[in-house]
Amino acid sequence: MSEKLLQVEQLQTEFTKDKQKIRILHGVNFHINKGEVIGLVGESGCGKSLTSLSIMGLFKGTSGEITGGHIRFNGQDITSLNVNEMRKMRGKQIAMIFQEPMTSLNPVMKIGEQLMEPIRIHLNLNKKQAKEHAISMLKKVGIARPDEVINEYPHQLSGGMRQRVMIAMAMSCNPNLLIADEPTTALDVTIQAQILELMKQLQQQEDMSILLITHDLGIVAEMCDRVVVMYAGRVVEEANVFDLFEEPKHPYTRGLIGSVPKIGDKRDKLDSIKGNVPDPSDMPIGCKFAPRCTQVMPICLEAEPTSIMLENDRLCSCWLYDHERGEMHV
Amino acid sequence: GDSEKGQKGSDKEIVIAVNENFISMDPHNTGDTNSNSVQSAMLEGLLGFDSDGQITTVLAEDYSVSENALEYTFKLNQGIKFHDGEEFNAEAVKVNIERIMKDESLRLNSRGFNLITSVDILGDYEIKVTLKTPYSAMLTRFSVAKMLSPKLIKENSDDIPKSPVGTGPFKFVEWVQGDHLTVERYDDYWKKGERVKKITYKPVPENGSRIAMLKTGEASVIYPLPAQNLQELEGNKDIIVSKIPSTIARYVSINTMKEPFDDVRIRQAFNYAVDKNAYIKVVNSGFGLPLDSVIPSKTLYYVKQDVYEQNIEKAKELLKEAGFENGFTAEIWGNTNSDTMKGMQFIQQQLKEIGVTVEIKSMEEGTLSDEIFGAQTPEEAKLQMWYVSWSSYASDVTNATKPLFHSESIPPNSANTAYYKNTEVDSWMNEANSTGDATKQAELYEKIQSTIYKDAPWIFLGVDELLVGTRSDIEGIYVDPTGGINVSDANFK
Amino acid sequence: MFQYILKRIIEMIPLLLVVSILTFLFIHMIPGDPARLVAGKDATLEDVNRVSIELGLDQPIWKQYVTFMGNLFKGDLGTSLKTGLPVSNMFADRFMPSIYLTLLSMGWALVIGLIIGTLSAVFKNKWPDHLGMVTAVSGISLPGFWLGLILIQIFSVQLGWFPTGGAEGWKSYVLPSITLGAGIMSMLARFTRSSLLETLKADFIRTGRAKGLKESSVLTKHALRNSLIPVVTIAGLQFGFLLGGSVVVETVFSFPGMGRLLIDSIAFRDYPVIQSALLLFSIEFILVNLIVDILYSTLNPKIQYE
Amino acid sequence: MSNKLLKVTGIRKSFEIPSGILGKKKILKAVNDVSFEIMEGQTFSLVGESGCGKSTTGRLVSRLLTPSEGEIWIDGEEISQKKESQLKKMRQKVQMIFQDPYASLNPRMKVRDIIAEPLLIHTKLSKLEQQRLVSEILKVVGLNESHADRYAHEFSGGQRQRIGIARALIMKPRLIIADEPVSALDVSIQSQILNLLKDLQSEYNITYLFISHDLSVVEHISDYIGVMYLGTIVESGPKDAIFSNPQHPYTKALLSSVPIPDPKLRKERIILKGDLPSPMNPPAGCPFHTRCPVSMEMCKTIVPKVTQVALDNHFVSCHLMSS
Amino acid sequence: MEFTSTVTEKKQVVPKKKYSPVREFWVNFKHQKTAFFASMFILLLIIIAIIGPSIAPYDPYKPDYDATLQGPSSEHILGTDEYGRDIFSRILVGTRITLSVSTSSVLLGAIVGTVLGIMSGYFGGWLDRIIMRSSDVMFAFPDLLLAIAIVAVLGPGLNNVIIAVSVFSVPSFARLVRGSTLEAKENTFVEAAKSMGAPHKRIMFKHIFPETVSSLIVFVTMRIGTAIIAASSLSFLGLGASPETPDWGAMLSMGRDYLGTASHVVMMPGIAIFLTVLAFNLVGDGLRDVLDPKTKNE
Ligand SMILES: Nc1ncnc2c1ncn2[C@@H]1O[C@H](COP(=O)(O)OP(=O)(O)OP(=O)(O)O)[C@@H](O)[C@H]1O
Ligand SMILES: Nc1ncnc2c1ncn2[C@@H]1O[C@H](COP(=O)(O)OP(=O)(O)OP(=O)(O)O)[C@@H](O)[C@H]1O
Ligand SMILES: [Mg+2]
Ligand SMILES: [Mg+2]
Repeated sequence: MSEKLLQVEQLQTEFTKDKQKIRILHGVNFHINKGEVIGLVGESGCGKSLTSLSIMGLFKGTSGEITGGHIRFNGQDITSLNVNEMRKMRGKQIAMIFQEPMTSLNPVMKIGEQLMEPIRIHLNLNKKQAKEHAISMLKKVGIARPDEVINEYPHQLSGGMRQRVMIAMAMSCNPNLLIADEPTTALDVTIQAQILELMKQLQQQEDMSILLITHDLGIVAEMCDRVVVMYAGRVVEEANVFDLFEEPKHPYTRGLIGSVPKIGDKRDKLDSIKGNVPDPSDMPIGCKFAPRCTQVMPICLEAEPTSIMLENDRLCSCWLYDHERGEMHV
Repeated sequence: GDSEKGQKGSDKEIVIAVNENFISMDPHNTGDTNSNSVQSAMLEGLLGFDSDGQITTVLAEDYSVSENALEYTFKLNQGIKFHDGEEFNAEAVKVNIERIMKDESLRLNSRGFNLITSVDILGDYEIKVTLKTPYSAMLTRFSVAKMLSPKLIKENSDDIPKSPVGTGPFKFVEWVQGDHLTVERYDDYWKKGERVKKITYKPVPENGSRIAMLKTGEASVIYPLPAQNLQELEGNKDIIVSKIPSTIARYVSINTMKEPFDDVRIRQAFNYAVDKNAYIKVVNSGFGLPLDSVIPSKTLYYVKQDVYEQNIEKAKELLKEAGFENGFTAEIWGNTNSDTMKGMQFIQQQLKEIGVTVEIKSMEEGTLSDEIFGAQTPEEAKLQMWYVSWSSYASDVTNATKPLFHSESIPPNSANTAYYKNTEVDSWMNEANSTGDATKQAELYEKIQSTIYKDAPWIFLGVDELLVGTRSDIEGIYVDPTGGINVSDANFK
Repeated sequence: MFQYILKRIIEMIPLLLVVSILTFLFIHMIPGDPARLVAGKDATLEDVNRVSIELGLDQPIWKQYVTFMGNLFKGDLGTSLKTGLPVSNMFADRFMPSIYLTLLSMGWALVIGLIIGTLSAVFKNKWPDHLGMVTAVSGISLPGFWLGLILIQIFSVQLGWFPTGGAEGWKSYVLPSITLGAGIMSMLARFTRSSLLETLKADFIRTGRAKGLKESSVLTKHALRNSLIPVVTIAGLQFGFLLGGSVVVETVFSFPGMGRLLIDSIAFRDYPVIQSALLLFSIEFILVNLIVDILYSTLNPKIQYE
Repeated sequence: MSNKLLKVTGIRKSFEIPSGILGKKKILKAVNDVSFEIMEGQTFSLVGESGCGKSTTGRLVSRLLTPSEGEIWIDGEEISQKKESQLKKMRQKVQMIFQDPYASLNPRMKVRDIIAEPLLIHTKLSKLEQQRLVSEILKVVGLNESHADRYAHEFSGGQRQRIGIARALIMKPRLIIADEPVSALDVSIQSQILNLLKDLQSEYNITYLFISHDLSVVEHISDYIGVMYLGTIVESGPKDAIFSNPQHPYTKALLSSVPIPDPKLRKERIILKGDLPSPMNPPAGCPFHTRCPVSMEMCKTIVPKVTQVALDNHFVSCHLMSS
Repeated sequence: MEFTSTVTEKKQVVPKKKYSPVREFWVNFKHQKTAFFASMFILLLIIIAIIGPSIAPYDPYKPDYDATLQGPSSEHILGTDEYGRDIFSRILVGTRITLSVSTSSVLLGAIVGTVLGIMSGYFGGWLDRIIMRSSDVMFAFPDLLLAIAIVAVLGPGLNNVIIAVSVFSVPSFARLVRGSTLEAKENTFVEAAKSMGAPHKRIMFKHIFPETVSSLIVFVTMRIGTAIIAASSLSFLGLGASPETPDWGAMLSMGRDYLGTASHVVMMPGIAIFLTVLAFNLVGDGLRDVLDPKTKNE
């Protein structure tokens, strides 16, 4: 097995509301190897973005905090870093692309200025060098007239261009890990295809690791090496991308894959997972998916399953596979 | 000029802070005390006022009035030069008097002068003025009308309101609108004496700020010194406070033609209801004298009357006799000045004691003036009571009575807002005006005062005492009863 | 940009014409007869009538207006009824001090208001926020004369640092501008706070942090600039208060400004002065709004003008 | 049942874009000669990239905008130039579902009031009566009574979109214009909503104008499809024809861009170059030629004509076809 | 036609306790501690406004010329004024007029200004231009001149004070609200309402107005202080309450001359005004959070 770049171990993250702590992440475990593209999927609200924010340590302005577990980056526990050390890490070693390209850029600042900020901080370049670097980054992400674009404002760019700027910004300091939180949700299919293509290229050129967060299984299938499926703040399944689509183990994963309309699919009605993601402050006892599960068993309503290692290094938390539980549960 | 007239004195400058902006430096067109004060540093008249407000000679060496009170002859002082080098002589006087007579734009001070039929130069330094009809206040008018350089009048009359040229102890330097006006010692002044080098007059409307300036020494003299702040200066050895009885009468005029005020008992009851000492204490912070006649005590021919001492019982009785045992509701008007507001509230409180409910209606000046003078006949008048003050030159008893009590002065014609009409009083006033005989006038004014005081067309309240604050290193500055500041001998000790 | 500004300035002309007619009618309509006020209480009816003719007040109102405007186009603002001085002369010494005072007050109020507002937003519901609130509320509810006199007591009488009044040298501007700016500072602080609280929720703030920016840079470079638009609006609004509301300050600090002149002139119904001052204020106001609009588009590049 | 419920012929809409401070206005042709028709009870979908004019078309049909040219017939009535006051009746028949379930619900109103709003505007029903209808409709869209007293932000995206659908349904409309009703939603929720829309259609015979950029969704729900590019419909036809026999290079690129949820089917795609050209200065000739992988010389100058591909109403505007 | 359920949910969300809107508001508001205490203070003021005259230890109008300008003492806890009237009693009795005039004038100004501002922003075009240019002119117009005109046209009376003070504040409110309206009308839910056929009135007031509330609240609460002072200066012009009325602003202004020697005369009403404005601001902040459904539980 290749070298582990990032290890997330038993990550717990909580928000405080009305003086009450609400736990959103309940012991999230996964790891990313060097040069690997990991997909993090799950329904809205299951904690995907929160996982990435926990890795980045970006809780300022919210009541969120990490209350348990470790995040190791290159072996170093980054949850114990102080504010300044963490700040130096951000943008340089771990960079992030946010869900909303439309609002994630400062509307009143020129593209160039925004792009040069991390370059100047982390690479210690002077203004002129930083500008050159910024232009070269824009070129790399396929922006046609970079020397003009740096003097434009975000609203003068199309959504696709903005997202490319975000990518250029994130990649500008050559991070080891790129966290891409739904980088294309806001984009059109044709632009989306361009962006994904671009990310793939860059990832291969720079030997970067990517944590790709999405709920679009199509993108996962296109891009990822390994997939982590989350539900209600827990990892419910983790597997190689081929295995996962070939034979999803967890009923939730199965439900997800079943609900995707596929071109050429003649079904009159799509499969769908009934109901909604439970409210974090009002979780069912037992397996959190049980109320929506088509294969629910009595035990599911009483106790929460733990992660079970199945064949091919896959992991799954479901009572259905309890009989396969070997020695090595995580 | 450093001959015997040579002026020495300190090279230091002083600042005098007053409460309002100066309006105009045209001495022939000025109605406000502060402008007058500043002008008096630069300009002089044939006659002037002494510290008691009575008439003395200034540029005139001597004067005489004919028996029939129509001819005024002046002998002038010689060797006096205006600040611009022009000589002061009979010709200069004539130019000045004719300006006042003829220039239509001088709307304020032409009074009296419009009665002049001829100005005759009797010699280089002697001049005679002849009137159409007698006017007993004419000497006062001559004191008020200050002399300007004839050159200025002839050649640069547009500059008069901005930068006058006279014969006074100080000459004009600059006037920054709204900020200050500076005058400088005139070294060729015709009277001897040591004076400061420069005087800067500053309008400082805020009482507290004026006091602060005096305390910090930014101002050497402040006038008026707000009485309510006097306490702040207690024990301050650097500051001297002087108190001057004024010619400012404070009163409430009562519309004697309006029911129920047409009943003298009601008006007297009002007078009995008011405690004059309390009035002075509360409204004037303890500085002032009861108004014990129709005119202030400093005014010519003043005779003290029997004061309506506060007597609630008597007041109630009078009301009862007049048929208002249970009181009634009345309205008092006044401007928006905070002193006026205070005064009106005081009246309200006092009349409440005798069961009269007073409604206070304070109005902005312009509106108030429209309300009062908009009434073309006494019947139209809505005015019931007016809280107001009146001030005239101590020497000018005519102005202290005629506009206020003569039936010809009933609004809109003039300020008889008591709508007081007494044919006897009218004829006494006319008679006093047309004689040059002082004893006769004194007699007539005694009758006028006692008659009106008994008729009580006013609630007689008080006479202000003026307060001046001076730094203790300054001398030679005094304030006269009309509030004019005299600086001709201003100097450091 | 230049053409736009030019267009706006040309647009002012008809607007000012309408304004001049309206104000002319308005001030002649309100009660109060300048002739009576000028002549004085003891004036006889005859005196008053004479003054009235002399001042041209017996003319029909449209004629008076035409005369006024005719003179205005010749650059002559007329002659004050009260002082007999040319109006331009009365304005000359007061106009610039008024402008300086206004700008100075606005300047410090903006800076301090922004600082207080920012600290309040950053430390929402902590002590700096509470302190900011108390300061802002004090600023708005303390009457100007009180603050002014207290400042004079402390800084002029006790410490002797600044003069009690006047308009000579920068020192004499300090206390009046503090007094005048206090209310504006308060408004600005409150609006900065609320606007910044909104901005701090925006996604691009998180982007800034994710780049590894210092918190202070995030705040100043990213958050503040995006919060300025409402602040600029309020600042523009407050100019009205500055222009008209400086009377108290001018009184307390015996400051030679336009505010008191206008108020005194109103008391005397000094029509030419009132009329000219109002036109001047209108011009100032329209210019301020133009500047606000230009600021909008520099602060927010999305805002463009037709 | 071949009643044409909606017929749109040759509508155009341009916006004046103030540009710069100099005052020259630019013209943006957002919709440029669009025609289509929908039979009652059927679904017509508009697909295309962001900014190609889909929403504008939808807003023209719902008369939130007034077309500068062209006719819009709804249920036999021409409404393209009617005044707001004359549209009230039409507004009862036509309802919209918006793209963004977050932004299209007033955050300060309770769900109950949001759903009842059309009733309040168009009917004189009593409060009680309104609430009864609200409760009913909530059940229809799969929410329950207890949801009615909450605010929109307390719901998940899917639930919010149900609220939007409930609001559109409560007037029992004939035509629903659904502007990207599922693109903001999770796959799991998306399938729920798509199923719901289909169920409602078969139950109440509702006609949909369905706007989307997601071809897999469109395939699932439509009867007919129109592919838009830069304000014009470049290809239109029955669903099967478009999917099995796409003619226009843009349609082909769109189809190939859709990521397929099967890692084994990773494929070479037609990746279009560049971004959508600015509609303010659209390219001359065929609007697609700047990005077209098979563009020819003539495409740069000559606007292609609409040609019929096969018998079954399949039209395309491309020089490859017409030549 | 009968609707039938086509999709059902297995797990029902546990319904929250159902409250009436007022009750719900109250429950949320109570969480805002500072705001809650501030509103208790305002409630206290309202109670004083109602019962003030009956609990005042002295007759607020009764002078005592032997005890003028006395500092706070056990007899007069806040001292006496220039007529020897008890300041504490005057503040108590003055609460009613001060509060009612200031709040109602600010509210009236806010209402008119808001309506104009919303119309201006919503309809745009010539209406916008007329309203905005008029407000420009109003800004340049000195309050005193307007006040004189109002006195002349309407005559004295408390209602007219309220009108005058509101007239002064209308342009500010109009501009403020117009700005927020321009932003708010771009919301999709506004378009949604249009598509439903909602009339302009409903769109403006049901959908756009709430979006402007948060800046309105800041402005309204700040304006209360300004209004108290403005109302008192109008009463000097003879427009409002007669000068003996224990209006806080008037007490403050009348006490001006005594600032140097008997500062309590100014200080006491000043503190009353300060506390009131502070309370309104704190409540405003709380209200803003509560009215925004997104933050009300924070
Ligand atoms: N600032 C916050 N305060 C309180 N709760 C929060 C906050 N941010 C997120 N949450 C909660 O945390 C949970 C997980 O949110 P998260 O953003 O990680 O979801 P996600 O999986 O990224 O969903 P999506 O696909 O919608 O982006 C949600 O229930 C959300 O309500
Ligand atoms: N009110 C408007 N004023 C000016 N331009 C507009 C307006 N509305 C839309 N446009 C422009 O018209 C073009 C078409 O917009 P439209 O919203 O119809 O696109 P769309 O296909 O719905 O895109 P999306 O998928 O992003 O919703 C775009 O370039 C857009 O910028
Ligand atoms: Mg997310
Ligand atoms: Mg759209």
